[in-house]
Amino acid sequence: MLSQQLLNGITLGATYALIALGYTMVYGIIQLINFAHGEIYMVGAFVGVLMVSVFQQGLLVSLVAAMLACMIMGVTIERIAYRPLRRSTRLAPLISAIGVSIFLQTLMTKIKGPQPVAFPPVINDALYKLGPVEISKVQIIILIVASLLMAGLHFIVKYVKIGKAMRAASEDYDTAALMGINVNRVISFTFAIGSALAAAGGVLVGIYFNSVSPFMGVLAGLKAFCAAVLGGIGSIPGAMLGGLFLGVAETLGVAGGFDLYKDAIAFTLLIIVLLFRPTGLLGRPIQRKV
Amino acid sequence: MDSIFSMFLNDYYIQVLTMLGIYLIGALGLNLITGVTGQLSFGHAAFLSIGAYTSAILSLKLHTPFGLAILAGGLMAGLWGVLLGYPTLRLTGDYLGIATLGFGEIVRVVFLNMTITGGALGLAGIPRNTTLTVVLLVVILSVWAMVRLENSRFGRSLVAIREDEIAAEAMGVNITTAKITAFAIGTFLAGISGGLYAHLIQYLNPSDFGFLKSFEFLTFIVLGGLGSIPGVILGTSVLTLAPEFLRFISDYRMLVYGLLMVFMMIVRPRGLLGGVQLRRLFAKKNVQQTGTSASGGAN
Amino acid sequence: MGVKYMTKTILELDNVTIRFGGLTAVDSVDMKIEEGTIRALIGPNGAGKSTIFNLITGIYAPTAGEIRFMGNKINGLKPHVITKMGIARTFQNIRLFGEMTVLDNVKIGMHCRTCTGFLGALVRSPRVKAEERAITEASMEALKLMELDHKADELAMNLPYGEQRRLEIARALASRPKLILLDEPAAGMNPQEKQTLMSMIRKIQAMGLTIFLVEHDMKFVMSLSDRIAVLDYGRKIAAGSPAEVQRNPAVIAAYLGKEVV
Amino acid sequence: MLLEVNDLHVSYGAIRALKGIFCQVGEGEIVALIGANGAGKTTTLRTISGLIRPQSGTITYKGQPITKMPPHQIVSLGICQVPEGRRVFTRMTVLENLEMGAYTRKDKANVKADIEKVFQRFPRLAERKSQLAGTLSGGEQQMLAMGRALMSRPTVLLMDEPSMGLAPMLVQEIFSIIKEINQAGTTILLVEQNAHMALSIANRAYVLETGEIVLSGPARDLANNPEVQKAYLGE
Amino acid sequence: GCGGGGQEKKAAEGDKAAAGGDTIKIGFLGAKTGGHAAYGVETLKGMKMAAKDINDAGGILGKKIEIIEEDHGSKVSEGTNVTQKLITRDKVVAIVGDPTTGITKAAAPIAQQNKVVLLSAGAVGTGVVEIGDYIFRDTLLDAVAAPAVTKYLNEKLGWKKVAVITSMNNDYSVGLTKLFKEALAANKMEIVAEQSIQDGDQNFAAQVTAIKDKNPDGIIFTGYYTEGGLFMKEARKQGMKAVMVGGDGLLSDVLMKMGGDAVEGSMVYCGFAADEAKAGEKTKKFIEAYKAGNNGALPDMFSAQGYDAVMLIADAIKAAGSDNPEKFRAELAKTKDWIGVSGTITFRENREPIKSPVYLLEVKGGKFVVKDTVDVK
Ligand SMILES: Nc1ncnc2c1ncn2[C@@H]1O[C@H](COP(=O)(O)OP(=O)(O)OP(=O)(O)O)[C@@H](O)[C@H]1O
Ligand SMILES: Nc1ncnc2c1ncn2[C@@H]1O[C@H](COP(=O)(O)OP(=O)(O)OP(=O)(O)O)[C@@H](O)[C@H]1O
Ligand SMILES: [Mg+2]
Ligand SMILES: [Mg+2]
Repeated sequence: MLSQQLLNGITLGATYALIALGYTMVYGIIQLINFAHGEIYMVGAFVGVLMVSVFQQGLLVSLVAAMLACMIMGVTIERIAYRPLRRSTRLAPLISAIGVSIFLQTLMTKIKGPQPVAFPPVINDALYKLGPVEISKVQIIILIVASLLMAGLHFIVKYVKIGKAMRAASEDYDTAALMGINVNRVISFTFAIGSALAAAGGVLVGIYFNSVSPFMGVLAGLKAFCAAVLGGIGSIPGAMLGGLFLGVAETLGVAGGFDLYKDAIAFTLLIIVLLFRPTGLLGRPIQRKV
Repeated sequence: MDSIFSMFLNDYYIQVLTMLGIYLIGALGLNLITGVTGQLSFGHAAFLSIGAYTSAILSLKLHTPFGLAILAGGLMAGLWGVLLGYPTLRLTGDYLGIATLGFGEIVRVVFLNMTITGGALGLAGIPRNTTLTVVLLVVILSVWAMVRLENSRFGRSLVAIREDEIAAEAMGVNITTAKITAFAIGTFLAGISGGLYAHLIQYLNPSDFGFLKSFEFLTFIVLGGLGSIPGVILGTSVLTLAPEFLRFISDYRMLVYGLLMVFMMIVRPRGLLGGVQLRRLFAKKNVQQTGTSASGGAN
Repeated sequence: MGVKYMTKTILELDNVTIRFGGLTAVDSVDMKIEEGTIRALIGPNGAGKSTIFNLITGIYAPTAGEIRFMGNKINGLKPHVITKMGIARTFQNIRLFGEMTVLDNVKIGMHCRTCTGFLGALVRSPRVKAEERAITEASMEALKLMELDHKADELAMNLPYGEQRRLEIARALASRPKLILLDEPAAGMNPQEKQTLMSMIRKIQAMGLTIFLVEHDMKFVMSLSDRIAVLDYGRKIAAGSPAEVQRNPAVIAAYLGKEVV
Repeated sequence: MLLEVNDLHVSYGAIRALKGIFCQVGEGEIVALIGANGAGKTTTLRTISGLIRPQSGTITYKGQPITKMPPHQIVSLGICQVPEGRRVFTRMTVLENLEMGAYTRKDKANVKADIEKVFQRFPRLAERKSQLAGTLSGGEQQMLAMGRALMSRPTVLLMDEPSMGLAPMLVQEIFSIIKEINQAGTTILLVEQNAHMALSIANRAYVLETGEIVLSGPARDLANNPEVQKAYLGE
Repeated sequence: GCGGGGQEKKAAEGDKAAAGGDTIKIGFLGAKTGGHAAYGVETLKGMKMAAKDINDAGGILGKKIEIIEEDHGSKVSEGTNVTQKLITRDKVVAIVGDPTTGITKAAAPIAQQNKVVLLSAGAVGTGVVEIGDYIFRDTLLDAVAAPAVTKYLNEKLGWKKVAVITSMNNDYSVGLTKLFKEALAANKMEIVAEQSIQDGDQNFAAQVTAIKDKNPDGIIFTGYYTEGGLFMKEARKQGMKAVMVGGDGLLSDVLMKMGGDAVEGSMVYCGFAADEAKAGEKTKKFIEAYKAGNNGALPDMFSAQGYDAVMLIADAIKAAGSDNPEKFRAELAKTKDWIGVSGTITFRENREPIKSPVYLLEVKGGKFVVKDTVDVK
């Protein structure tokens, strides 16, 4: 059932891609490995649960609410924990991000308890037959929402001025400012978008796996980071491709009977890809001009 | 020696200090790779685990003497450091980071599935040979070695690579050899650290050496001050002791710990002792020394 | 020094070409540099001068042609090997080891002339100590030559621009090269500093080194060089003594704009 | 006065780079700032652009204080800078770099025309339109930095060593461009090592030494000042 | 040689504490943060409830119980630090924890060396009590549960022929299958079909086809919930009627999510389930108290076993008339048919617990409900 596995892989990959997109955007601009990104995704999932269970909202409202809440959170985190470190060594904000991550994870454990919470039913899941494959409603929704969000993002970055400003700021804050770019705003904007995407990913994954926990962000963040690097740092189509690649590789690895080595397979592939394309799948090769 | 320690310190402090020492050895190794040479490694825990399992298995299965087992663990980790380093060190920056991270996860999964390592059940019953005295000796030896390296022709070439690879190469530094040597030494220390860990905790489980552990080591050296040996010592101490000192706030411990990391980083963006090198602490003295010896030579 | 009169070729470019995608940055360039001379390479911006330096030092490999240093083919070799053979350089965009001291920067230059590995560093035998002392002394000497010895303990990144340029030269000298390539050494310096630099370069020549130099300051180039080659769009359009080149109409049209006095 | 700098003090940590700078730039003027390496010329320009926060002192533009304004707002007032060391966006193409220069402009049609104008001025750039700026030669990057600044149609243009690394013919070209845009109404504050050229086109000039203004006056007078000749003109 | 002196000193300190203190300190070793926090937090809740109950009733030996709680953040190294701290600084007489096998194995040698009782309220892996005579646990072991459940299937449900499904790449499944096979043989039940799967498989058509014709009375499935759910789905699709039985590897809502209607009637055993209807007096009280303190949430296995752990220790202290671990350890080891909230506990000679009853849960209307409890002797 290769096509079925492929579909499962793509669905998984689409959620990786959503998280990876936020990762790669932030990463592309301030070269920060935003360790707290996974935690934002986790919080997004919890906001989704809250909206559905306490406020009795439907999927769309919950999704938007989670995205908004995480936008605010992402921007705030950047203000407090990363902005003061913008001009220090690259690894400094990484450590601060790890601190934020520990903080958020512990805070969530305090608030919601450490147990996983089931995602309350928002859609009645049905299975559809599509030729040789079965696709569930959740899968369809994930694929649609993810594609829409990615298309929207692509549009912003490619055709809207702020997209170009992002690239300029990613190279040189000062010179970008000398072009009249409000660098702080660009960075806040990036965090807002990135966090919103992560929140969307959180809600969708929560629905897909029917489980939300304070610790769900750790591995997801890691996978997203890998997907972002695999695709090529800062490359938005790269993050999508990287996410899909990782999702499919994992699923097919399992399908091929290498279940125990699932993670190892994904990472081995990743290393092999990097050895052949040292700047990721869609990363521009480094130019050695001196 | 250990009995002298236990006269002044209770077992809890001894345990905590021993653990600190073990982490310090690993952190010094990572500092050489990442802090001094500038090569990002997110897979340091893997080398700890290689050292830990190697030495533990030698102790358990072959009853290898303690010192020998530890050394073998270090060498095995160093060997894998070279094997990994050879193909991946041509990657730069985060791409190298990811490759090492991937390696770390692969190692973990492999240990999880090997029979000799006990798989997911872990490896128990390792003799408790690691004492504070042993660890202290190794720490002193490592610090001494690192200070010597830092102030040598070899150490300088590593820093040069960190600062500007192209210029270093143009000045005649064989960057591949230098990087691999740094990797070998750094991972060797990780292996030693892992071996001591195994013989202290007496139980090994692959899940204890995941990527979070690797990032923990990175935190030690960045917060202390990349490339600074006093910084590594301070950073590792603060971060391993803080969770213990913070026990009095009980339930808010990890919340505070997380905030503390953010706060310390914001206050000292280059790390607690960023840019401080042992040699520079004594810089004045040194300059005078070279001055006198130079003039002595001229006479 | 008698060296000047021996017309031995130290560096030879034979039909060297490099392409980047569709762009031919250096196009079939031939050149011969005699030992002990000062040779300048001039030409409009983007003519391929820095690229030629990158080719000689092994940062790029030529698409075609051959580069020989003291009779040995060097294209295809790694940069550090080429440095060890005796070619050192400075960079147009300064590339110092910013967080290292001035002295340590120069010591790195000595890297290829010394041999202590990490084991030696640990053991620190008398031989190693002697070597380290020799490194320090030689490095201080190079700094003195470039008049930077009083800044030995400062971090390289804290130096003003002009001093950074001189430090690059000191660092290159420390590798005991036979040939030194200087890429716009006078850029960003004021006239007085340029004067000082000129005399320093003459001193270096007097030590028996060959100097190959790219520079846009014509006064600097004309008064310093023995011979000049002119590049335009990757091709050598002229070569000769400063006087000849200055009068060459092609050079005036492509580069000088008007005759320089 | 269009731009006024009053008693400006700037430090980098312990290093005091500016120790009370006073200078003025009148509308339509070309003002040159000359001085040795490390005198503080770049620091002055960066402080005016808002990239560095001064310890004390004020900067006013058209009488309005801009000392505490963020750089992008200062740019939108019409004060633009050609930064030292080129600082092109290396991972963007030549064309994209020029577009970034016009970031604050809304008139798309005119932007296109201005890009063409830059290409006419620097044909070399036109040839390398879609090359990544990072792979340009040093001089080509300098041209690009210059072209990029022109794209913003500034009221005041701050230029930090625009002739560095340029071939002699282009140096002349650059100075004639500076004159030309000045005549078209742009006020210019020029920092140059090439004091000779700078003084020849400037109306007025200031001489900076270790963070202080030591001399100022009409450019011609300074060019004839023996001290200046000895120190900065190499005569 | 050096270590010996330290140990003697410790024992002396322990005595002093035991004699002098006016509270009896019991340490909690577990995670309140990090990946294992779910287990630790619940264990601690149970422990605190037990301490409260004891203290409200006047304490033991005239002393109050005090729970010293420490968090190790789910890290092994911190786990050993915590163990040392509890023993050396807090001078606890016993430690309850860790809920996971891994950290228990790292902590147990320290407790053993210092002669402090360590009772894990969650570790189920092998090689725990073997560490030494101060090490105990009060969990339901598969070695106890599998035979009991098999017997129940045979006697109460009349199963004679079963199919056994094992996930070959899962240690737990392979081990459990072995236990079930022994029990099946002991009950003279017939294995009519045996099939293997892999964790992560999603397509079980072949395996189901292979067992369908053998018409088993039921399916013994030793793997995890995901595969279990999918497997049953395939079984129903092919028209099989037999229900599935398995261990607590199947115990997750994901089972229903994956299996839907196909897992209705499936049975899962576990060490404790909050079932007010069938619970004994003590358990009922515990559930009530827990609900009152936790907004109506039901206690899980960890809180019940944490509660029992403290109670077991308290009773041993009472029986020994001393809170010196060297003395009450022996009493603890003698525990027999002790009634706790999670069931009846007997320690075998090797201190491995025999717990009764085994809770047999059944999927009904998409939820786990207690079907029956199976007593173990
Ligand atoms: N890696 C590369 N990729 C593409 N083009 C390149 C690359 N390196 C150099 N070039 C092009 O090759 C030409 C020669 O560049 P080079 O740096 O050698 O010029 P130069 O003569 O040193 O000029 P300048 O005096 O301005 O420094 C330039 O047009 C440049 O754009
Ligand atoms: N980022 C910095 N950190 C510390 N000191 C600095 C920094 N930038 C400049 N300085 C110091 O401030 C002083 C003024 O520097 P500035 O760059 O303004 O000089 P300049 O006149 O532009 O010189 P140049 O002609 O070399 O460009 C110098 O002493 C310099 O070393
Ligand atoms: Mg050049
Ligand atoms: Mg300057």
